[in-house]
Amino acid sequence: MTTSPGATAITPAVIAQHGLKPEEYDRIVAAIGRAPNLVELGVFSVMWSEHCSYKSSKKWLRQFPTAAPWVICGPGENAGVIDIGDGDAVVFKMESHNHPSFIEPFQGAATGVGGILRDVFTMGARPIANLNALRFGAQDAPKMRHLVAGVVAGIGSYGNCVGVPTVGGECTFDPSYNGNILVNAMTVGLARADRIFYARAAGIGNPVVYVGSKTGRDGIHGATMASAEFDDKSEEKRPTVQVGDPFTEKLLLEACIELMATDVIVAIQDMGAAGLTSSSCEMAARGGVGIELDLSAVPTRERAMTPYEIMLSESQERMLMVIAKGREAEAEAVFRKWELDVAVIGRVTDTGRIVATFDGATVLDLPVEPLADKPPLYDRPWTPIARNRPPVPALPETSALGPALLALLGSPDLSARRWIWEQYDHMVMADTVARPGGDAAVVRVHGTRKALALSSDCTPRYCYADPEMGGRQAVAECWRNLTAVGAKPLAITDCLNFGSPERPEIMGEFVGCVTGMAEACRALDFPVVSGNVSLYNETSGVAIKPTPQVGGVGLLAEANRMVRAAFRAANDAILLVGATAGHLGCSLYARNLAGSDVGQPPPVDLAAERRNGDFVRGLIHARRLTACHDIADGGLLVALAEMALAGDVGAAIGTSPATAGPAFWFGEDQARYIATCVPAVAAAILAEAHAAGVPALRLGITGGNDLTLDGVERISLHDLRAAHESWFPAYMSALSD
Amino acid sequence: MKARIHVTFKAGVHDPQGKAIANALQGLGFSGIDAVRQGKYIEIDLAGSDRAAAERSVKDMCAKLLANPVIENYRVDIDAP
Amino acid sequence: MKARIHVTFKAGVHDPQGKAIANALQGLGFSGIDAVRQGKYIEIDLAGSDRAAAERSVKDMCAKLLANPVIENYRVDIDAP
Amino acid sequence: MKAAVIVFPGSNCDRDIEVALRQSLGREPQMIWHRDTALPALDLIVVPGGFSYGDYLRAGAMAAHSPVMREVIKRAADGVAVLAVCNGFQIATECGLLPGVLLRNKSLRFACRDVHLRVENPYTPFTQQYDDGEVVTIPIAHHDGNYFADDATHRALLDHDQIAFRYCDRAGALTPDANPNGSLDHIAGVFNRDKNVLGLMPHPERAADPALGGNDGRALFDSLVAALS
Ligand SMILES: Nc1ncnc2c1ncn2[C@@H]1O[C@H](COP(=O)(O)OP(=O)(O)O)[C@@H](O)[C@H]1O
Ligand SMILES: [Mg+2]
Repeated sequence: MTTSPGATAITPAVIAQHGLKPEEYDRIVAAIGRAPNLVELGVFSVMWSEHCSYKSSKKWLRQFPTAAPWVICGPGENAGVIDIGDGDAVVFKMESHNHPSFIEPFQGAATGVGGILRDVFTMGARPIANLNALRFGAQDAPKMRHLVAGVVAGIGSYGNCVGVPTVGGECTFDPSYNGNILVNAMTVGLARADRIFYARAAGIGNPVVYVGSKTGRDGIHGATMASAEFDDKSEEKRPTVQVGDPFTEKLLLEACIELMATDVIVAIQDMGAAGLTSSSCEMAARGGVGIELDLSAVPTRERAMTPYEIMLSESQERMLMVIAKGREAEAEAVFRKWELDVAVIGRVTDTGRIVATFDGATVLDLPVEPLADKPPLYDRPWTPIARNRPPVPALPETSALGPALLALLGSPDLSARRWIWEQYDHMVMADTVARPGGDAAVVRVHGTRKALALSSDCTPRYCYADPEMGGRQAVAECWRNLTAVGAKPLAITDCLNFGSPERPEIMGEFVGCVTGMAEACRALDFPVVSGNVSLYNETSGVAIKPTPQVGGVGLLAEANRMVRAAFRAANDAILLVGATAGHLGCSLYARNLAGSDVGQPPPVDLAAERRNGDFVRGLIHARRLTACHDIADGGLLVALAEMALAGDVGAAIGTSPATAGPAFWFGEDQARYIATCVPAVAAAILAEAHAAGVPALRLGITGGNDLTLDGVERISLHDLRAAHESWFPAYMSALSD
Repeated sequence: MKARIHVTFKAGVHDPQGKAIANALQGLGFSGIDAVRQGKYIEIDLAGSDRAAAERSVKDMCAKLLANPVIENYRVDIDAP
Repeated sequence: MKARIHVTFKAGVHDPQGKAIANALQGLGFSGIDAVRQGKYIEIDLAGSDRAAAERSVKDMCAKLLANPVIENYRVDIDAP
Repeated sequence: MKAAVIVFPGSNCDRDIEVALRQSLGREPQMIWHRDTALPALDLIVVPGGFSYGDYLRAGAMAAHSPVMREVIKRAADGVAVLAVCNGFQIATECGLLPGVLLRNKSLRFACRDVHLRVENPYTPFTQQYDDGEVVTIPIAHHDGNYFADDATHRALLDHDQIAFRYCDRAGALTPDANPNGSLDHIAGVFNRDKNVLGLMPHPERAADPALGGNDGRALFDSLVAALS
């Protein structure tokens, strides 16, 4: 698609190639009062793509609570911003890079990290942590090892090189992702609350400055690709995949932060999906102004690039900014110091139009408002989801908990992820006080007593079985993970990964999940401050499981009050906080026995969630706990084993007739924690729990080299460790395709 | 037999390493450098003596493992045994 | 002019990438692979038309930056302009 | 003691080592941008970790040929102490300040984790606060830490007590499992012959604060302050 405006007739085929429906085209013509030329059509197609316009999702996203006294900036900017006191602010966001990662796992994942880092530092924040949520297909699906290896290496290579620690994330395997893996990346940054930079162009006549890598023919139509369903031929179509350049990103980061210490920058936005088009249109729209660009001034990497290509290129590591008139030299000096390409490519106007010239001729002249603020919005038909799931089958009465536990800990979804996170530099910046492998990661706010707790969560099998409950659970689990280290959960970002919104049942999943998330956010005072929607995650009509990924940030006012999941010493009392009904529906235990997910997911009682969590956090604050871990996938016994392995300290657990049986040990009831304390305070804690309406009971005592159940069943830590640690390396060592 | 394989980025694919090398060479005082591209060079020693079969097999290796056709081209040369 | 540079490990230097490629190829079912070595291939576009001067200059680039003489050999070929 | 940290485009452990040095030294080390080649009077120069120039081509190669490294080499020849950590070690071998070379890890994967090190020579300004044979725990984070030298170089390292640290297990034994990257003879760090230059792959600056999970790196900075003040 390389041509000059006017040279290509805008036929129905050309319109369709741009992913625009005939009605959408009519709308364009109506909005601008004439037929667009090809450049203009390209600009509309990316701005009105699902990725940029949220045309199918916006209606439902309005349900999210987005305000709280500590929210400085909610959705609508490059990233969300929250206040953590003392003039400090946290800036964070999550984004998907699913399709590129399936086609070229290393570069696709790497550039995903690059993109989300830019979203955060464009707001004036220094990135201090990365997380990533990965969903792969079945372990034996074609190419899956290759995808795992490439994605993990790509994420590591980018974050490690830029020097931002990758401190957490998720990784699970499920056949619904066989043809459509998910790579969601999250960045958390730190800024001064009064030094946040926004993408709102202002100041008529101010120069528009381009900085970063030169523009090539990368990923043209990438944003449209992210909104188009995969089919088996898409590998042959070979859309250009971008190659990441983390070194230039690091220079860009340092240069922007250096320039942001002055008052030269008026507005700034990264050139992400849809590159120069979306950055210029969105900056103009937010500022209520116009922008005039001279595309001949854009630094290009390749010969004979057309205006169409320059406007739509998705070359990485580029930023667009509006700077104060007369301050060009200062900006240029900083960018030259960091050896970056820089050029003044336009200026702010009062026309409300985006106008581009090339070699003196006008190649594009459009009103900003319909582009950025008036995309078509759809109220897509949707059907409420009520899956008729087979109930949990009658499970064999068994007293052999040990073998079941070993099998679970050695399964793809519960095995240790060390193979992944050891490839990420999780310690650079020297503030990571809780490394990967526990609940939330904890990163100090440099030079203060404060720390941030970070976690990324979602349980797609719950979301598939019952979208609304699954949506609630994703938020609740994230909140619980932050609570389990002692942090006060403050806000979330999200990445909503679904199949095609043009299918009512997928829309039903979407609506259900968003509704459940919104309920949980409201009940837990945990607003949504940023996020991303990724639709059309399906191949040949097979959609992924609904995956509304949640990324949460919590605050520890005093980092040294944090607790870890590891049993700290022998002779601590082990307490179970939260009610256990023994819910085996959708549990990993039942899946292991039944061979697939069965039954309905555990109910999420948001009031209990909040009561139990607040109680546990209070204990941690008061330094009354020695360890704490939330109970999630795999249930109570898996959580106990994880604590024992992390601390290399065993435990003796007593059961009673009421607690015996797999439902108690492997059920995935929500709102639960395991906590340890010195024995002297156990009784008082239980009494206080009782008084606060928080179910709690004493399970046993730490110590020894085994997990002992009832004095009968004895599972050695050695065996548990072998099961837990061996699956991932063994799986990856068979890398052959 | 020896197979010599060159794996290079397709035209138009951004090559940050090549660009960095060009900058570094300029910094060292070398002039007249228009562009630098970096690729991989792989040598494989193969048993057997059927050159055509070897070429087929090595091309298959390239397609399956050694190159990613989304962004890379490859060239295979087989030395006479 | 175009300079084509091959940078390869000296004999005796362990080449873990080459070995990993050999293993992976075997895992994919390719047989008859005796050894794999991985090196770098660099192309430089040069201004000017003095071939001998270009060769001298590129060899100097190799000695100064492109190869590490402790472990690597290099070979320079200059295409006719 | 006057200390400085050289900052290259792509360095990313410069602040971490600044914090660790400040803690032992009681004041700020000077941060020197790589273009500032007129170095002030110094007792210690640190070449920090990170990915100078993206580690493109070969880790450390481009920084090794930068003008500031020529100055560092001159100072080292005059006896100024040089501490080269991780990418700094790669730069130091590339520019000939230290013998050998750092190849890709044997696993071919980046490795970030705690490792055990055995102190092999405590009679230097860098290591005098450690005991001979002491086992310390310090993290690594690298893709190219597989130390290699030819036989003659290796023999010379042994003959002149130039091996600073070896990768070992908890008990100090040089078991294969304890070697995280395939390094020759378990070498994690080496001195030059005069013992005023130390290069090591592990990051002592990440183990100089108990809150980060270990404090075993602190003695290295304390040693330098005691020896050079
Ligand atoms: N699922 C969501 N929940 C909340 N906010 C969202 C969601 N999806 C998108 N947003 C917000 O909409 C805005 C536009 O998002 P996006 O286009 O992904 O940003 P960018 O252009 O920086 O990639 C952002 O402010 C983002 O935080
Ligand atoms: Mg953005």
